[in-house]
Amino acid sequence: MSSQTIQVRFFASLREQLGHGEVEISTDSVETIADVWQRSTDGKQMPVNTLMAINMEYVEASHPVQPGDEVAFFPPVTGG
Amino acid sequence: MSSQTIQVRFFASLREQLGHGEVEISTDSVETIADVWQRSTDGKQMPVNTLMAINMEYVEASHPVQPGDEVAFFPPVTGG
Amino acid sequence: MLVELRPEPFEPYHELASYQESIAAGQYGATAVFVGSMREFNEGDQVQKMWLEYYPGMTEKYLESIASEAMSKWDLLDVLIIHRTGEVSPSDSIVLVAVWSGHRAAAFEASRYLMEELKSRAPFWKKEQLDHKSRWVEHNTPAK
Amino acid sequence: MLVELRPEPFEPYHELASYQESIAAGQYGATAVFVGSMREFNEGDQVQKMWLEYYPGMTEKYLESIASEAMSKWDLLDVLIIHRTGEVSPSDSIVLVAVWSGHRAAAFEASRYLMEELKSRAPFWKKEQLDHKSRWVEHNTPAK
Repeated sequence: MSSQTIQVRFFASLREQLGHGEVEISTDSVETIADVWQRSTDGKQMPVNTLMAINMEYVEASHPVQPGDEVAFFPPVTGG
Repeated sequence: MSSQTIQVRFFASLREQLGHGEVEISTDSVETIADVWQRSTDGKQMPVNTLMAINMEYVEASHPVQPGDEVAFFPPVTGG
Repeated sequence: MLVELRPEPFEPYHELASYQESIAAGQYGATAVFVGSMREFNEGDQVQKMWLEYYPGMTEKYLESIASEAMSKWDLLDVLIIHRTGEVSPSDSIVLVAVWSGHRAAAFEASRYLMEELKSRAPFWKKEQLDHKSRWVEHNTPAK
Repeated sequence: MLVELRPEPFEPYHELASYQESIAAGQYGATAVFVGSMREFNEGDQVQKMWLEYYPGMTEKYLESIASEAMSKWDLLDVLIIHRTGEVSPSDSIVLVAVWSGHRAAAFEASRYLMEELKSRAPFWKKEQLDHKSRWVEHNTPAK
Protein backbone atom coordinates (compact mmCIF):
# COMPACT_ATOMS: atom_id res chain seq x y z
CA MET A 1 0.00 0.00 0.00
CA SER A 2 1.49 3.33 -1.05
CA SER A 3 0.51 4.95 2.24
CA GLN A 4 3.06 2.65 3.97
CA THR A 5 5.85 3.73 1.66
CA ILE A 6 8.00 6.78 1.04
CA GLN A 7 8.90 7.99 -2.44
CA VAL A 8 12.58 8.94 -2.69
CA ARG A 9 14.06 11.09 -5.46
CA PHE A 10 17.65 11.86 -6.42
CA PHE A 11 18.80 14.60 -8.77
CA ALA A 12 21.75 15.58 -10.90
CA SER A 13 25.15 14.07 -10.00
CA LEU A 14 23.58 12.16 -7.11
CA ARG A 15 21.10 10.53 -9.49
CA GLU A 16 23.93 9.53 -11.81
CA GLN A 17 26.13 8.17 -9.01
CA LEU A 18 23.34 6.07 -7.56
CA GLY A 19 22.15 4.92 -10.97
CA HIS A 20 18.52 5.81 -10.41
CA GLY A 21 16.35 8.89 -9.92
CA GLU A 22 13.51 7.43 -7.94
CA VAL A 23 12.90 4.57 -5.51
CA GLU A 24 10.08 3.63 -3.19
CA ILE A 25 11.00 2.39 0.28
CA SER A 26 8.95 0.90 3.08
CA THR A 27 8.54 2.96 6.22
CA ASP A 28 9.51 0.13 8.62
CA SER A 29 11.90 1.62 11.20
CA VAL A 30 12.40 4.72 9.04
CA GLU A 31 11.88 7.78 11.21
CA THR A 32 13.97 10.61 9.78
CA ILE A 33 15.32 11.87 6.50
CA ALA A 34 18.70 10.40 7.48
CA ASP A 35 17.02 6.98 7.80
CA VAL A 36 15.48 7.43 4.36
CA TRP A 37 18.95 8.01 2.92
CA GLN A 38 20.32 4.88 4.61
CA ARG A 39 17.47 2.68 3.42
CA SER A 40 17.30 4.03 -0.12
CA THR A 41 21.05 3.92 -0.83
CA ASP A 42 21.92 0.64 0.95
CA GLY A 43 23.88 2.51 3.58
CA LYS A 44 26.11 4.60 1.32
CA GLN A 45 27.90 7.60 2.78
CA MET A 46 25.99 10.81 2.12
CA PRO A 47 28.15 13.34 0.22
CA VAL A 48 28.94 16.50 2.14
CA ASN A 49 26.64 19.40 1.11
CA THR A 50 23.79 17.12 0.08
CA LEU A 51 20.52 19.04 0.24
CA MET A 52 17.29 17.43 1.42
CA ALA A 53 13.62 18.15 0.89
CA ILE A 54 10.42 16.63 2.16
CA ASN A 55 7.28 17.18 0.10
CA MET A 56 9.21 19.80 -1.86
CA GLU A 57 10.31 21.89 1.15
CA TYR A 58 13.90 22.09 2.36
CA VAL A 59 14.54 20.24 5.66
CA GLU A 60 17.47 18.98 7.72
CA ALA A 61 18.56 15.32 7.97
CA SER A 62 16.94 14.98 11.41
CA HIS A 63 13.48 15.90 10.10
CA PRO A 64 10.85 13.16 10.76
CA VAL A 65 9.14 11.39 7.86
CA GLN A 66 5.72 9.77 7.50
CA PRO A 67 4.21 7.24 5.12
CA GLY A 68 3.20 8.93 1.88
CA ASP A 69 5.97 11.57 2.03
CA GLU A 70 8.11 12.42 -0.95
CA VAL A 71 11.75 12.84 0.06
CA ALA A 72 14.46 14.23 -2.22
CA PHE A 73 18.26 14.37 -2.07
CA PHE A 74 20.36 16.54 -4.34
CA PRO A 75 23.74 18.30 -4.65
CA PRO A 76 24.26 22.06 -4.25
CA VAL A 77 22.09 23.92 -6.77
CA THR A 78 23.60 25.67 -9.79
CA GLY A 79 20.74 27.48 -11.51
CA GLY A 80 20.44 31.06 -12.66
CA MET B 1 36.66 90.55 -27.56
CA SER B 2 35.27 87.21 -26.48
CA SER B 3 38.58 86.10 -25.01
CA GLN B 4 38.19 88.86 -22.37
CA THR B 5 34.73 87.63 -21.37
CA ILE B 6 33.18 84.70 -19.55
CA GLN B 7 30.03 83.01 -20.76
CA VAL B 8 27.61 82.34 -17.85
CA ARG B 9 24.71 79.89 -18.00
CA PHE B 10 21.80 79.28 -15.65
CA PHE B 11 19.48 76.28 -15.70
CA ALA B 12 16.04 75.20 -14.52
CA SER B 13 14.52 77.14 -11.60
CA LEU B 14 17.58 79.37 -11.40
CA ARG B 15 17.16 80.34 -15.04
CA GLU B 16 13.49 81.17 -14.42
CA GLN B 17 14.21 83.16 -11.25
CA LEU B 18 16.91 85.23 -12.91
CA GLY B 19 14.88 85.67 -16.08
CA HIS B 20 17.66 84.58 -18.45
CA GLY B 21 19.63 81.46 -19.30
CA GLU B 22 22.83 83.01 -20.57
CA VAL B 23 24.87 86.17 -20.08
CA GLU B 24 28.34 87.28 -21.01
CA ILE B 25 30.39 89.16 -18.43
CA SER B 26 33.71 90.89 -18.59
CA THR B 27 36.58 89.38 -16.66
CA ASP B 28 37.62 92.62 -14.94
CA SER B 29 38.28 91.82 -11.26
CA VAL B 30 36.53 88.47 -11.64
CA GLU B 31 38.80 85.78 -10.22
CA THR B 32 36.62 82.95 -8.97
CA ILE B 33 33.32 81.25 -9.68
CA ALA B 34 31.86 83.17 -6.72
CA ASP B 35 32.89 86.44 -8.40
CA VAL B 36 31.19 85.26 -11.61
CA TRP B 37 27.95 84.74 -9.67
CA GLN B 38 28.17 88.22 -8.12
CA ARG B 39 28.84 89.94 -11.43
CA SER B 40 26.30 87.99 -13.47
CA THR B 41 23.41 88.30 -11.00
CA ASP B 42 24.00 91.87 -9.81
CA GLY B 43 24.97 90.65 -6.38
CA LYS B 44 21.97 88.45 -5.64
CA GLN B 45 22.25 85.91 -2.85
CA MET B 46 23.17 82.48 -4.17
CA PRO B 47 20.55 79.86 -3.20
CA VAL B 48 21.82 77.13 -0.89
CA ASN B 49 22.69 73.93 -2.80
CA THR B 50 23.48 75.75 -6.03
CA LEU B 51 25.79 73.62 -8.16
CA MET B 52 28.58 75.12 -10.24
CA ALA B 53 30.51 74.02 -13.29
CA ILE B 54 33.37 75.43 -15.29
CA ASN B 55 33.76 74.26 -18.88
CA MET B 56 31.23 71.54 -18.11
CA GLU B 57 33.07 70.11 -15.08
CA TYR B 58 31.80 70.43 -11.52
CA VAL B 59 33.81 72.83 -9.35
CA GLU B 60 33.51 74.69 -6.04
CA ALA B 61 32.76 78.41 -5.66
CA SER B 62 36.41 79.18 -4.92
CA HIS B 63 37.62 77.78 -8.24
CA PRO B 64 39.54 80.35 -10.37
CA VAL B 65 38.18 81.44 -13.75
CA GLN B 66 39.86 82.67 -16.91
CA PRO B 67 38.77 84.65 -19.96
CA GLY B 68 36.99 82.32 -22.41
CA ASP B 69 35.62 80.00 -19.71
CA GLU B 70 32.01 78.85 -19.69
CA VAL B 71 30.58 78.92 -16.17
CA ALA B 72 27.23 77.40 -15.20
CA PHE B 73 25.00 77.61 -12.12
CA PHE B 74 22.11 75.28 -11.48
CA PRO B 75 19.91 73.78 -8.72
CA PRO B 76 20.20 70.18 -7.44
CA VAL B 77 19.74 67.77 -10.33
CA THR B 78 16.59 65.65 -10.67
CA GLY B 79 17.15 63.34 -13.62
CA GLY B 80 16.75 59.58 -13.92
CA MET C 1 3.34 37.98 -10.36
CA LEU C 2 4.46 35.27 -12.75
CA VAL C 3 6.93 32.39 -12.47
CA GLU C 4 7.60 30.24 -15.52
CA LEU C 5 9.94 27.45 -16.55
CA ARG C 6 10.75 27.31 -20.25
CA PRO C 7 12.03 24.22 -22.06
CA GLU C 8 12.63 26.31 -25.20
CA PRO C 9 14.81 29.41 -25.85
CA PHE C 10 13.20 32.71 -24.87
CA GLU C 11 13.98 36.33 -25.72
CA PRO C 12 14.09 38.16 -22.36
CA TYR C 13 13.42 41.69 -23.64
CA HIS C 14 10.50 40.54 -25.72
CA GLU C 15 9.09 38.75 -22.66
CA LEU C 16 9.56 41.85 -20.54
CA ALA C 17 7.86 44.22 -22.95
CA SER C 18 4.99 41.78 -23.32
CA TYR C 19 4.53 41.04 -19.61
CA GLN C 20 4.77 44.71 -18.72
CA GLU C 21 1.59 45.42 -20.69
CA SER C 22 -0.32 43.71 -17.86
CA ILE C 23 0.95 46.24 -15.29
CA ALA C 24 -0.82 49.59 -14.92
CA ALA C 25 1.32 52.09 -16.84
CA GLY C 26 2.10 55.27 -14.93
CA GLN C 27 2.13 53.41 -11.60
CA TYR C 28 5.73 52.22 -11.51
CA GLY C 29 8.74 54.48 -11.56
CA ALA C 30 11.45 51.84 -11.38
CA THR C 31 12.07 48.52 -13.09
CA ALA C 32 15.14 46.44 -12.25
CA VAL C 33 15.97 43.50 -14.47
CA PHE C 34 18.57 40.77 -14.36
CA VAL C 35 19.27 38.42 -17.24
CA GLY C 36 21.63 35.47 -16.86
CA SER C 37 22.98 34.05 -20.12
CA MET C 38 25.03 31.00 -21.02
CA ARG C 39 28.65 31.80 -21.80
CA GLU C 40 30.59 29.71 -24.32
CA PHE C 41 33.35 29.04 -21.80
CA ASN C 42 33.63 28.17 -18.12
CA GLU C 43 36.65 27.54 -15.92
CA GLY C 44 38.95 27.75 -18.93
CA ASP C 45 37.03 25.30 -21.14
CA GLN C 46 34.87 25.77 -24.21
CA VAL C 47 31.33 24.66 -23.41
CA GLN C 48 29.33 23.23 -26.34
CA LYS C 49 25.98 22.71 -24.66
CA MET C 50 24.47 22.64 -21.22
CA TRP C 51 21.78 20.50 -19.64
CA LEU C 52 19.59 22.24 -17.06
CA GLU C 53 17.96 19.71 -14.75
CA TYR C 54 15.31 20.75 -12.21
CA TYR C 55 12.89 19.22 -9.72
CA PRO C 56 9.42 19.45 -11.29
CA GLY C 57 7.04 20.76 -8.67
CA MET C 58 9.61 21.90 -6.11
CA THR C 59 11.42 24.28 -8.47
CA GLU C 60 8.23 26.17 -9.38
CA LYS C 61 7.13 26.16 -5.73
CA TYR C 62 10.47 27.55 -4.58
CA LEU C 63 10.52 30.32 -7.19
CA GLU C 64 6.95 31.28 -6.33
CA SER C 65 7.87 31.44 -2.66
CA ILE C 66 10.80 33.84 -3.21
CA ALA C 67 8.68 35.99 -5.54
CA SER C 68 6.01 36.25 -2.83
CA GLU C 69 8.65 36.94 -0.21
CA ALA C 70 10.06 39.79 -2.29
CA MET C 71 6.55 41.22 -2.75
CA SER C 72 6.06 41.23 1.02
CA LYS C 73 9.53 42.51 1.97
CA TRP C 74 9.50 45.46 -0.48
CA ASP C 75 6.81 47.70 -1.88
CA LEU C 76 6.67 46.14 -5.35
CA LEU C 77 4.00 46.32 -8.01
CA ASP C 78 4.98 43.10 -9.74
CA VAL C 79 7.59 40.35 -10.13
CA LEU C 80 8.43 38.23 -13.16
CA ILE C 81 10.74 35.20 -13.10
CA ILE C 82 11.42 33.06 -16.18
CA HIS C 83 13.97 30.23 -16.03
CA ARG C 84 15.12 27.98 -18.82
CA THR C 85 15.25 24.18 -18.49
CA GLY C 86 16.59 21.31 -20.61
CA GLU C 87 19.22 21.63 -23.32
CA VAL C 88 20.75 25.12 -23.51
CA SER C 89 23.20 26.55 -26.07
CA PRO C 90 25.86 29.25 -25.57
CA SER C 91 24.38 32.78 -25.62
CA ASP C 92 20.89 31.49 -24.72
CA SER C 93 19.18 33.28 -21.85
CA ILE C 94 19.00 31.14 -18.72
CA VAL C 95 17.14 33.35 -16.29
CA LEU C 96 15.13 36.57 -16.34
CA VAL C 97 14.17 38.32 -13.09
CA ALA C 98 12.28 41.62 -13.21
CA VAL C 99 10.66 43.72 -10.50
CA TRP C 100 8.51 46.82 -10.81
CA SER C 101 8.22 49.35 -7.99
CA GLY C 102 7.60 53.00 -7.21
CA HIS C 103 11.22 53.86 -6.47
CA ARG C 104 14.63 52.54 -7.37
CA ALA C 105 15.88 51.36 -3.96
CA ALA C 106 13.16 48.69 -3.67
CA ALA C 107 13.65 47.60 -7.28
CA PHE C 108 17.42 47.22 -6.96
CA GLU C 109 17.30 45.44 -3.63
CA ALA C 110 14.48 43.09 -4.55
CA SER C 111 16.03 42.05 -7.86
CA ARG C 112 19.32 41.26 -6.20
CA TYR C 113 17.59 39.41 -3.36
CA LEU C 114 15.70 37.28 -5.86
CA MET C 115 18.84 36.37 -7.80
CA GLU C 116 20.79 35.48 -4.65
CA GLU C 117 17.96 33.29 -3.36
CA LEU C 118 17.55 31.68 -6.76
CA LYS C 119 21.27 31.02 -7.16
CA SER C 120 21.71 29.59 -3.68
CA ARG C 121 18.50 27.58 -3.21
CA ALA C 122 16.39 27.05 -6.35
CA PRO C 123 16.58 23.38 -7.41
CA PHE C 124 18.40 23.60 -10.76
CA TRP C 125 21.54 21.77 -11.79
CA LYS C 126 23.79 22.45 -14.75
CA LYS C 127 25.71 19.81 -16.64
CA GLU C 128 28.20 21.11 -19.16
CA GLN C 129 29.08 19.36 -22.41
CA LEU C 130 32.72 20.10 -23.23
CA ASP C 131 34.60 18.96 -26.34
CA HIS C 132 35.33 15.45 -25.10
CA LYS C 133 33.50 15.05 -21.82
CA SER C 134 30.66 16.31 -19.71
CA ARG C 135 30.68 17.55 -16.12
CA TRP C 136 28.26 18.80 -13.49
CA VAL C 137 28.81 22.37 -12.34
CA GLU C 138 29.62 21.91 -8.65
CA HIS C 139 28.42 25.15 -7.14
CA ASN C 140 27.43 28.70 -7.95
CA THR C 141 29.71 31.61 -7.19
CA PRO C 142 28.71 33.24 -3.91
CA ALA C 143 27.15 36.71 -3.78
CA LYS C 144 30.62 37.90 -2.61
CA MET D 1 29.75 51.77 -24.66
CA LEU D 2 26.96 54.11 -25.71
CA VAL D 3 25.41 57.19 -24.10
CA GLU D 4 22.44 58.83 -25.78
CA LEU D 5 19.96 61.60 -25.07
CA ARG D 6 16.56 61.16 -26.68
CA PRO D 7 14.11 63.99 -27.31
CA GLU D 8 11.47 61.44 -28.40
CA PRO D 9 9.86 58.48 -26.55
CA PHE D 10 11.89 55.27 -26.66
CA GLU D 11 11.04 51.65 -25.93
CA PRO D 12 13.75 50.43 -23.52
CA TYR D 13 13.46 46.69 -24.20
CA HIS D 14 13.57 47.21 -27.92
CA GLU D 15 16.67 49.39 -27.48
CA LEU D 16 18.29 46.75 -25.29
CA ALA D 17 17.66 43.87 -27.68
CA SER D 18 18.95 45.95 -30.55
CA TYR D 19 22.08 47.28 -28.79
CA GLN D 20 22.93 43.85 -27.46
CA GLU D 21 23.44 42.55 -30.99
CA SER D 22 26.67 44.56 -31.05
CA ILE D 23 28.09 42.63 -28.08
CA ALA D 24 29.77 39.27 -28.66
CA ALA D 25 27.16 36.66 -27.72
CA GLY D 26 28.41 33.93 -25.42
CA GLN D 27 30.85 36.32 -23.71
CA TYR D 28 28.58 37.81 -21.06
CA GLY D 29 26.84 35.82 -18.34
CA ALA D 30 25.07 38.67 -16.58
CA THR D 31 23.07 41.70 -17.71
CA ALA D 32 21.65 44.14 -15.16
CA VAL D 33 19.16 46.70 -16.36
CA PHE D 34 17.41 49.62 -14.74
CA VAL D 35 14.53 51.50 -16.33
CA GLY D 36 13.11 54.65 -14.77
CA SER D 37 9.60 55.60 -15.93
CA MET D 38 7.38 58.61 -15.41
CA ARG D 39 4.59 57.99 -12.93
CA GLU D 40 1.26 59.77 -13.30
CA PHE D 41 1.45 61.10 -9.74
CA ASN D 42 4.09 62.61 -7.45
CA GLU D 43 3.88 63.86 -3.89
CA GLY D 44 0.12 63.33 -3.89
CA ASP D 45 -0.62 65.20 -7.13
CA GLN D 46 -1.62 64.04 -10.57
CA VAL D 47 1.09 64.95 -13.05
CA GLN D 48 -0.06 65.69 -16.60
CA LYS D 49 3.29 66.20 -18.29
CA MET D 50 6.88 66.75 -17.40
CA TRP D 51 9.63 68.88 -18.91
CA LEU D 52 13.13 67.44 -18.77
CA GLU D 53 15.75 70.18 -19.08
CA TYR D 54 19.46 69.38 -19.44
CA TYR D 55 22.77 71.08 -20.08
CA PRO D 56 23.72 70.31 -23.69
CA GLY D 57 27.35 69.24 -23.72
CA MET D 58 27.84 68.79 -19.99
CA THR D 59 25.09 66.21 -19.59
CA GLU D 60 26.51 63.93 -22.29
CA LYS D 61 30.03 64.46 -20.95
CA TYR D 62 28.97 63.59 -17.42
CA LEU D 63 27.13 60.43 -18.48
CA GLU D 64 30.10 59.32 -20.57
CA SER D 65 32.40 59.89 -17.61
CA ILE D 66 30.35 57.69 -15.25
CA ALA D 67 30.02 54.99 -17.92
CA SER D 68 33.83 54.98 -18.33
CA GLU D 69 34.28 54.97 -14.57
CA ALA D 70 32.02 51.93 -14.24
CA MET D 71 33.97 50.16 -17.00
CA SER D 72 37.21 50.75 -15.11
CA LYS D 73 35.88 49.94 -11.61
CA TRP D 74 34.25 46.64 -12.61
CA ASP D 75 35.02 43.97 -15.16
CA LEU D 76 32.27 44.91 -17.64
CA LEU D 77 31.86 44.05 -21.30
CA ASP D 78 29.65 47.00 -22.13
CA VAL D 79 27.49 49.84 -20.80
CA LEU D 80 24.42 51.47 -22.36
CA ILE D 81 22.79 54.65 -21.03
CA ILE D 82 19.79 56.28 -22.72
CA HIS D 83 18.09 59.30 -21.14
CA ARG D 84 15.01 61.11 -22.31
CA THR D 85 14.88 64.92 -22.66
CA GLY D 86 12.16 67.47 -23.39
CA GLU D 87 8.45 66.93 -22.91
CA VAL D 88 7.63 63.60 -21.25
CA SER D 89 4.24 61.96 -20.65
CA PRO D 90 3.20 59.62 -17.81
CA SER D 91 4.35 56.03 -18.39
CA ASP D 92 7.12 57.15 -20.77
CA SER D 93 10.57 55.73 -20.07
CA ILE D 94 12.94 58.37 -18.70
CA VAL D 95 16.17 56.45 -18.31
CA LEU D 96 17.64 53.12 -19.33
CA VAL D 97 20.91 51.88 -17.82
CA ALA D 98 22.27 48.47 -18.78
CA VAL D 99 25.56 46.73 -18.06
CA TRP D 100 26.92 43.45 -19.37
CA SER D 101 29.51 41.43 -17.48
CA GLY D 102 30.80 37.93 -16.87
CA HIS D 103 29.22 37.51 -13.45
CA ARG D 104 26.28 38.93 -11.56
CA ALA D 105 28.05 40.78 -8.73
CA ALA D 106 29.74 43.22 -11.13
CA ALA D 107 26.54 43.71 -13.12
CA PHE D 108 24.40 44.46 -10.05
CA GLU D 109 26.95 46.77 -8.45
CA ALA D 110 27.79 48.69 -11.61
CA SER D 111 24.14 49.27 -12.57
CA ARG D 112 23.33 50.60 -9.14
CA TYR D 113 26.46 52.75 -9.09
CA LEU D 114 25.52 54.27 -12.45
CA MET D 115 21.99 55.08 -11.33
CA GLU D 116 23.14 56.66 -8.07
CA GLU D 117 25.73 58.79 -9.87
CA LEU D 118 23.19 59.75 -12.52
CA LYS D 119 20.51 60.64 -9.98
CA SER D 120 22.82 62.69 -7.78
CA ARG D 121 25.03 64.48 -10.35
CA ALA D 122 23.85 64.26 -13.97
CA PRO D 123 22.62 67.72 -15.08
CA PHE D 124 18.90 67.09 -15.66
CA TRP D 125 16.00 68.97 -14.14
CA LYS D 126 12.34 67.99 -14.06
CA LYS D 127 9.46 70.42 -14.17
CA GLU D 128 6.06 68.90 -13.53
CA GLN D 129 2.85 70.14 -15.11
CA LEU D 130 -0.01 69.58 -12.64
CA ASP D 131 -3.69 70.32 -13.25
CA HIS D 132 -3.46 74.04 -12.52
CA LYS D 133 0.20 74.85 -12.04
CA SER D 134 3.72 73.71 -12.76
CA ARG D 135 6.61 73.14 -10.38
CA TRP D 136 10.27 72.17 -10.45
CA VAL D 137 11.10 68.90 -8.72
CA GLU D 138 13.44 70.05 -5.95
CA HIS D 139 15.62 67.02 -5.39
CA ASN D 140 15.88 63.31 -6.04
CA THR D 141 15.29 60.76 -3.30
CA PRO D 142 18.59 59.63 -1.81
CA ALA D 143 19.93 56.09 -2.40
CA LYS D 144 18.83 55.31 1.21
